Amino acid sequence: MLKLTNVSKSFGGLKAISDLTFEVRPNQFFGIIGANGAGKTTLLNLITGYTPPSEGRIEFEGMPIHGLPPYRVAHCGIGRTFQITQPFAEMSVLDNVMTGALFSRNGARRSLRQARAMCDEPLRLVGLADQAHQLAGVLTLGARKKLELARVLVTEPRLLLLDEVMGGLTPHEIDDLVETLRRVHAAGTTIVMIEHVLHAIMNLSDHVFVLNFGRELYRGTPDDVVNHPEVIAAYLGKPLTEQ
Amino acid sequence: MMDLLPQVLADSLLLAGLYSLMAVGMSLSFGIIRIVNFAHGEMVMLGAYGAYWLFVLLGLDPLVALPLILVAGLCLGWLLFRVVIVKVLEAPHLNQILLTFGVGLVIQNLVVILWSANARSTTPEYATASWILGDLFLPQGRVVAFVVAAALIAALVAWLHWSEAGRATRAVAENSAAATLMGINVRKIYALSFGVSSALGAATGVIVSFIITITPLMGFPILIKAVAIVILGGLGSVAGAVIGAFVLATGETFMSYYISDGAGWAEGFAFVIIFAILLLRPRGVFGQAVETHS
Amino acid sequence: MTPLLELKTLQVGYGESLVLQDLSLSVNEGEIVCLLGANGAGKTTTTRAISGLIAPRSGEIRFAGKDITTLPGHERVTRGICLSPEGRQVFPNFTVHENLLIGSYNPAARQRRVEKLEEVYGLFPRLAERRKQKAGLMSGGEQQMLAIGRALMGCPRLLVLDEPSLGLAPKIIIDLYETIATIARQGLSILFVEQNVQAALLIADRGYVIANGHIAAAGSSADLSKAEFVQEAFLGKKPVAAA
Amino acid sequence: QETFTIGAPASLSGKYADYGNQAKNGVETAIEVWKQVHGDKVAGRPINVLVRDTQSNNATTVSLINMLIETDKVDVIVGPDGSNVAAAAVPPWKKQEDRPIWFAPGGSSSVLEEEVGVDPYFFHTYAWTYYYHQNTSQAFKEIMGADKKVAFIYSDGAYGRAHIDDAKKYFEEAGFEIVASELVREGATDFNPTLMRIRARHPDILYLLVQTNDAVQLTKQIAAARLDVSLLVGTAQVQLSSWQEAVGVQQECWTGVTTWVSGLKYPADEREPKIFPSAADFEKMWMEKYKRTPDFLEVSYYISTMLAMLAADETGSVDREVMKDWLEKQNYNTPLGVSKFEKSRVALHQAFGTMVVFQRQKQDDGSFKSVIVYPKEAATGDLNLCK
Amino acid sequence: MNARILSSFSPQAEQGTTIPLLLVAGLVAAGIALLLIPFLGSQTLVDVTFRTCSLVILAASWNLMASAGLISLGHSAFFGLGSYAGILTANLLAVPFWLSLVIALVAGGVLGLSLALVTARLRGIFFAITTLALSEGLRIIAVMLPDLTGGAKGAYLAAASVPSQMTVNVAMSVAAILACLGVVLVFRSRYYYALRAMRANEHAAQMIGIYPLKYRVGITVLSGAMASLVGGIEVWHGGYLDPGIAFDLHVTIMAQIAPIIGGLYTIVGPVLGSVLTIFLGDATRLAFGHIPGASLFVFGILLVGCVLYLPHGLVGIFTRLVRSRAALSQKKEAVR
Ligand SMILES: Nc1ncnc2c1ncn2[C@@H]1O[C@H](COP(=O)(O)OP(=O)(O)OP(=O)(O)O)[C@@H](O)[C@H]1O
Ligand SMILES: Nc1ncnc2c1ncn2[C@@H]1O[C@H](COP(=O)(O)OP(=O)(O)OP(=O)(O)O)[C@@H](O)[C@H]1O
Ligand SMILES: CC(C)C[C@H](N)C(=O)O
Ligand SMILES: [Mg+2]
Ligand SMILES: [Mg+2]
Repeated sequence: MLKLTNVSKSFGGLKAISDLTFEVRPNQFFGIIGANGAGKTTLLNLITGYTPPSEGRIEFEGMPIHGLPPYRVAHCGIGRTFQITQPFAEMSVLDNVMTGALFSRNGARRSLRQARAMCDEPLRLVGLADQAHQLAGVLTLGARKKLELARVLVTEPRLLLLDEVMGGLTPHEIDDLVETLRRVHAAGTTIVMIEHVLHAIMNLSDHVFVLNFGRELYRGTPDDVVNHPEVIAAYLGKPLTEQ
Repeated sequence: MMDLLPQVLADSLLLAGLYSLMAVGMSLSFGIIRIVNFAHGEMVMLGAYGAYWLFVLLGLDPLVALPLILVAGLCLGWLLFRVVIVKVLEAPHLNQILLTFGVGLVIQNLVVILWSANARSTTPEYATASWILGDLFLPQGRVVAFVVAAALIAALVAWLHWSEAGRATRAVAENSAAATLMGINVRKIYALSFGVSSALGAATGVIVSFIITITPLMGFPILIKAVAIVILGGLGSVAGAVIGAFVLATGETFMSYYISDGAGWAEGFAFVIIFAILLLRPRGVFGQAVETHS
Repeated sequence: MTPLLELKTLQVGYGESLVLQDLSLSVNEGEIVCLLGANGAGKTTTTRAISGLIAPRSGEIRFAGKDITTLPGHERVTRGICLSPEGRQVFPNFTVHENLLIGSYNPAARQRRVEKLEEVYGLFPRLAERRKQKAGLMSGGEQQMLAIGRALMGCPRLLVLDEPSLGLAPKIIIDLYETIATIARQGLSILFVEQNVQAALLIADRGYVIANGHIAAAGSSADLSKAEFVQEAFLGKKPVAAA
Repeated sequence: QETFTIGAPASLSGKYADYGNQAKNGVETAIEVWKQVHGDKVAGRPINVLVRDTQSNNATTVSLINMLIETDKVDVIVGPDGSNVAAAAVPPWKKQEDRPIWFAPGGSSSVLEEEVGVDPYFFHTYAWTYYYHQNTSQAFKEIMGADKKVAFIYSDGAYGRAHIDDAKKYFEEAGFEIVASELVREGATDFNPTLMRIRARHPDILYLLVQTNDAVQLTKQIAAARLDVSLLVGTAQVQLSSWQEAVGVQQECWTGVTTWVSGLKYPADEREPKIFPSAADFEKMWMEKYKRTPDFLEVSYYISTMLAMLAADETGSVDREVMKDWLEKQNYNTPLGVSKFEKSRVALHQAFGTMVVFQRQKQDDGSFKSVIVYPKEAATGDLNLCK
Repeated sequence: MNARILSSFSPQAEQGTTIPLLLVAGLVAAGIALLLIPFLGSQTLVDVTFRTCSLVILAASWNLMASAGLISLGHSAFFGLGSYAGILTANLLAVPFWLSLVIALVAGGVLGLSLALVTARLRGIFFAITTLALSEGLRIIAVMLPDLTGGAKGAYLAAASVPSQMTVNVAMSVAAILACLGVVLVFRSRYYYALRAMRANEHAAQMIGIYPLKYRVGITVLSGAMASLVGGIEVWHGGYLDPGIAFDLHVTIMAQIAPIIGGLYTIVGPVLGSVLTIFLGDATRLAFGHIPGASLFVFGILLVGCVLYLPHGLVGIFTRLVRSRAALSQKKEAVR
């Protein structure tokens, strides 16, 4: 579904991503982990058109999407959240989500009323229904992360890219969110998730990709990954069982 | 007309000195407080009136009056900051612009009320004298202005780079929250830099008092020019402002010399450059990374 | 003995939201205290309140026996509270040396500037090597050293470190912790925020856990690392919620 | 009770505030003098003066004119000043069917004249641009001979643009050689390039067609540039006290042309000697009140206001037809000369177009004085060449 | 009810599809009044109405751009271009009144289009200063091409068939009504969501599929056309034009003041603000107009006061009032 071939990205002298090749298959739940500064966010930026790759090809459902501006990528059916949340601060939570509904792939054909009607479900799913009329600017970090998610869910993406949506949430909320994502996934959305909350990503992903200094370090099932010595050395520090 | 070239260059240089001082003050308050001060032109105007009254009433030469007016400008800027500007520090750019514009309007018309709208100027002897070096003709007033401008800018740069307070000021410009953590009183530095910026504006007024005509409305064209220069050089950079001033002065002077009716189009030159620079290098030639969201 | 720093029933918030609801803690002279808590729990907010970057809504902050609740931030530095903030916040266009100089801006520290410079350069030889380099061009780890060194330049009685290990290589983290222990042995008090809970509890004398805006747990490091609550929340031992 | 209402739109703030203030002084002094001489009433009605601020803004001027005419029902309009503002006042005034008599003591632009056309209710009490240049070209030809080279500097503002064509025309007709005609920008910071270009042409006469603000700066730059010219000439600014003060000793030798200058010898009117004293007495009165000699706008506003009041008072009517007929017939001796209205190039009613050429000359006590050099019958001295 | 009123006033309107009855009624009433005034009102009223309508359009136009995060410091560029388009086509091509207005409208739209395309990468203060440069640049062109524009000497409208003053007044009223309707439509459409999203964060807006340039072009074309139209009508009202008038910074400043003291980014803010601005301007002029400098001095003080003490404009006060009343009534319900 999403295919990266020999993708590289450098900022000046720094090679943030070097020569990555991987594929995400339809309806996969694809986890990405890696140390701080490993290049995970950069990778998402490459896919969604915020930064053009220095080299390589990115294809989505067989179509090349590298070089497309972000809004075109969004129209292709790819949605993402931002690690550093980017709410439309002066709009209410509901309006934030509605904006998502209006301008997504099918949004052009929706009336305001229809768009409005579409917002309830995602708001309920992420648990923001109570705060629908609050200004997004005053939300707590956790709530903003939820808003990020709701805003992208309403666009009904076929591929959903999540950048640390669980950061800032309480363990209890994380558990709820894990459930939500499981349901979104079950409903047919392919998900790529970057996360430091290990138990969540290990629990959800069927495939985990480990990034280190912009390169692939390892990939495999969650169980393989947590027990792989190089991953332990580069990312976990100590085996998960000892932690 | 090639034999004019040395004269053209001399004129450009002298004009650039004047423009630099116009722009540096404005650039300073933007660089440190992030406020585009639309009343900066009025500081220039007040400085010019200060020089005028000291000249007429006490017979003080503008150069003698300069230190007094620098201090007065500093105090006025400080006061203005403490009384009004401080209230919009966190407000959107737009409110700040409109506020400073309003302050400018008030000052302008206060001057009309107090001293009428009559045209004035100071007339020390050097204002109308000149030196002649071979073919080169150097108006003394402009040379004096250039020297004063250069000295003040050099002093500013030295202060910013080598004094403790200057270092603190630059620190505030780079990161005001971190500056607080160094034990720097950020509000005080803001007030100080607004004061210094105003003082530089007032000093500009002193040196233009014997060059251009003093009227209550003289500030606006100066402001526009300063904005153009500051954008050219990059918001908030002293070096950029100086370079912007040179580009603008040279361009205007060359146009006035070499193009028929060029003097009329010369001001247009500034705006053409603004367009070009913004399109090619949206942050100006020497721009620091300035936040572009307002 | 009265503690060096004492926070009493502190309430701190941003805009309409209240982050710290009722927080009390104390740090004694010569003590290393660590502050733990989930993302967004309010650790950074606590450090900001201590150093005066944000004003508490109610409650009291006492330092060296005096009430400093309403003292502006820059004056707290003069009293001896220095913070190495979250995200480092070095002055990017200043050289390393200038960054350190500005660290001793307050008059008391200025007098001991030469001596302090030597001390910091001794502590972080890397900074001495790079003293002419612009801080913005330093690597993340080097910037972190600089931020800590800069805070030390202020001759603090209480050094507050917000996630000092962020972005540092593991090897450097070990160095850093040794340094922190050394500093404390010289009589300085240290309050530090850390995500790396295990490491933190190794060097700290005591620890506090913030949750939901108050102190959820407190105690000696040994007690804390054994507490089930802490283990669940931070050490990844919680069995994934079977929902 | 019905009043006699004078609408006086004046630019009291904004860029023409200088002129507006003079306009206001002129009108107010006229009212004061009238009340001392003829009492509180005009044609049996109390006098009502509405001085309104145009803010030097055209849109405001349009509203003001509309309101003065329709709401305030003024009987005459005196003003406004400043060429753009005066120009902007024409269409709204012309649009009104029952427009009142309009005295225009300010604007000199022939654009304004052409737009007003042969309107019977328009009374121009100031010189049109071409009067300036007819006079100066004639004066210099008679005094110096026409075999001289002339250079013009004109501003890109309304003033310069309005003057330059007539200036060139009359000097060419008089036989002068025009060696340069340089455009400068209003409010420019440096006029040196222009002066250097002019220096290369070696003119004998340098003629400035700019507003006061630019004139101050230019005067000083010209002095510094040590141009080798025999005569420096300016238009409106030379007789303005603000220009004279601003340039100090550099006013030496500058020659100007104007309707009013200190030292004119017009006699007092026999019928209304208090209203229209001799030019000298008028000046004295002004000195007492304002501690300085009057500026030309003040004189023309004073006289225009007086004529308006006389028109109503003498006819006992505020009907514009009646007043117009009376105004067309009257002729007083005023401080600006005889007040008879005659046809100008286009417009029907023009008074005080007689201009004098004068020169600022240093006196023994170090002060400066305007010495009238042309026409001969008014002259109080000779034209000096500049060193 | 409260929520509905609130939504029509507050920047964070939510009930996108329902136009509150009150607002509709208010607008219709105001519209009818505006249309009747040129026929029935006293001269003063007619004049004030004309100027208010003119400012309403300018303010609404400026506010539209601002809503998309595009701060214009050169709105007089549009106004001036419209004025010249109007007077030049009338004088040179002898086009009639209505057609000249259409031409002014189109000219403004085209200038808006070019501005949007040229400044596609600029935001914030940089965009603002570009617009300032645009206006000053156009002024210089107008000054320096006297054969075409009349230059600084100015030009009079020499149209063969000058419409009656009443026609011009009605045209301005109609234009104001249309402009308000236009703004209401924009603010009730998907555009409104795109604009606010762009203003808040162009980056994030892209990720949910918003193509910023498209909406930027749309809004500058509309806004430019509106401001230009005002210039076009004003020329027929004033009958005289010169570059200083056409590209007067005053126009820009008034267009900013009105929305700011009325309420930025709202529908009614610019309207309320225009009424208040005109009122304050006239009041200070009448009260202090005979003292040189005084009227603008007082106006300046009022302006500073408004920025300091009404940071959210009149609408802000209103919203807060409604909010606190809503909160109060909620509390009461809770008690019950
Ligand atoms: N615009 C940029 N210019 C220069 N360097 C950049 C830029 N963006 C990212 N980098 C660098 O690229 C590297 C990868 O950054 P990235 O944000 O992708 O890391 P990450 O894996 O997402 O880390 P984290 O877990 O902290 O989010 C970092 O070293 C970062 O400093
Ligand atoms: N400037 C701000 N404005 C509004 N809310 C804020 C602001 N800064 C922080 N918050 C909110 O306050 C809460 C506590 O933030 P704080 O930064 O203190 O957390 P923390 O414990 O340091 O988290 P982390 O581990 O992520 O650093 C968060 O929910 C955050 O969203
Ligand atoms: C107001 C007057 C001095 C004349 C004005 N400058 C004009 O040309 O019309
Ligand atoms: Mg990341
Ligand atoms: Mg933190």
